Amino acid sequence: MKVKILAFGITKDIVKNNSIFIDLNEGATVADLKNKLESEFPKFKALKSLLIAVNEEYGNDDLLISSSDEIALIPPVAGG
Amino acid sequence: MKVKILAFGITKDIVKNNSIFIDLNEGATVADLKNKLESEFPKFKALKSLLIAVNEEYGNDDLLISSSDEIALIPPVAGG
Amino acid sequence: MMDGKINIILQAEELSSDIAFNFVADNSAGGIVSFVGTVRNQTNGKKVIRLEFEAYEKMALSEMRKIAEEAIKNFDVFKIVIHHRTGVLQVGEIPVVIVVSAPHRKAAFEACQFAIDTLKETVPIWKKEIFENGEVWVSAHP
Amino acid sequence: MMDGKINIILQAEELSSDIAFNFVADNSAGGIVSFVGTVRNQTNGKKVIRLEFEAYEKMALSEMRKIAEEAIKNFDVFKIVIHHRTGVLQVGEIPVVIVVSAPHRKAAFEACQFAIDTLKETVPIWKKEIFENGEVWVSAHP
Repeated sequence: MKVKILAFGITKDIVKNNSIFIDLNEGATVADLKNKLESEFPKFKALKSLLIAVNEEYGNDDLLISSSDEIALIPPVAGG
Repeated sequence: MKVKILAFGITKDIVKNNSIFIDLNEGATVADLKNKLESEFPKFKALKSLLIAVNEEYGNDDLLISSSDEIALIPPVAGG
Repeated sequence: MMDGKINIILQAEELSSDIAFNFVADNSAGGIVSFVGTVRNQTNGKKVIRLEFEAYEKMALSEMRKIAEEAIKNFDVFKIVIHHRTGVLQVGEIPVVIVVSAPHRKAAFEACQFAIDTLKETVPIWKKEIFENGEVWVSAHP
Repeated sequence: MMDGKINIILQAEELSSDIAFNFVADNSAGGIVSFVGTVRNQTNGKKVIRLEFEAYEKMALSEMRKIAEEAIKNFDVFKIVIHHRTGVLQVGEIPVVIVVSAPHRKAAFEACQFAIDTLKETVPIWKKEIFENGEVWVSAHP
């Protein structure tokens, strides 16, 4: 399945866009997505952290992803 | 010697004035003054605390008092 | 319910601390504690020209609301305001305002500190520092 | 010296938190923490009509200044404001405003809490609560 991924902060610079599409197997988890992203964009490995938001909530590694989810890359936050 | 004592807060109500004069022996200390005050105004004994300021600083019990000092009664403070 | 006790704003326009203080005012409150962030003119000795804040807006608002609800649940607090700016900020401008009212001051201090500490950990807002020669996403790298 | 870093006011007129915040503003400050006291409408369930604050003015000012100096000495703080009112205050009015700016927020929180805690212990200011039928000097008796 093809899933759309929103990019913010430094991840926007790394993927050179506000969003990208990634191909995932049915039944893929957040961990699978992270592995795929890190192999396509090795610069992600240099970040202090990279979390995945699924439908505007932080997603655990074992959370299942569906193609209708809103998925976003959350590099280290720095509000305030 | 006769010393003038400024009264604030509840001590003003107890001595029924903004200030009073107290007779003390030469060489009297803050502790002596407190004893004298408590015998003249027994209501002082019911306060949570009673400190004496000498020249706008809190005075220890053994501080000597002179008739030219500015002396004030400091019942429990409650600013803020 | 917690409506009326919580006020969350994320906006590109200047923040007003008057609006924030007015929201928490309450005749049964004994103390109000606020934290106001300001853009510093330097980081590690390097002169800062301006900051740029980017937010994942819907999620940032929901994480800010979670913090406010948790503050009310965990501390003895009346009302809490969390306001954050987005976009370009100059030195001295205000990216964040948090104001908490409570019957007693200790709870207000604790809740306010909890709110700003948690905001910096969980709310999806990113900050880019622009220096004279270069720029950096704050905290991105170890 | 500490002049220019400290602003102490004791006055019968209304306090302005704008003046307080403007004093501590500093382009090298990263955070500003404030405590604003407000007159509560009740004490232990009894309706409060108004408060009356009395101060031993010269000594109160010098004790307030000591607190500010100690805050600057003990915490990593840029500037500190301690403003207190005297006279008659109605419910909702502001008896005290403390504002602290610091490079880092932890120091600002610590210094602000230290200042209000110490003010309530050492500054010769007294508060009379006026109820519907009676009045009491706060904290006078055990």
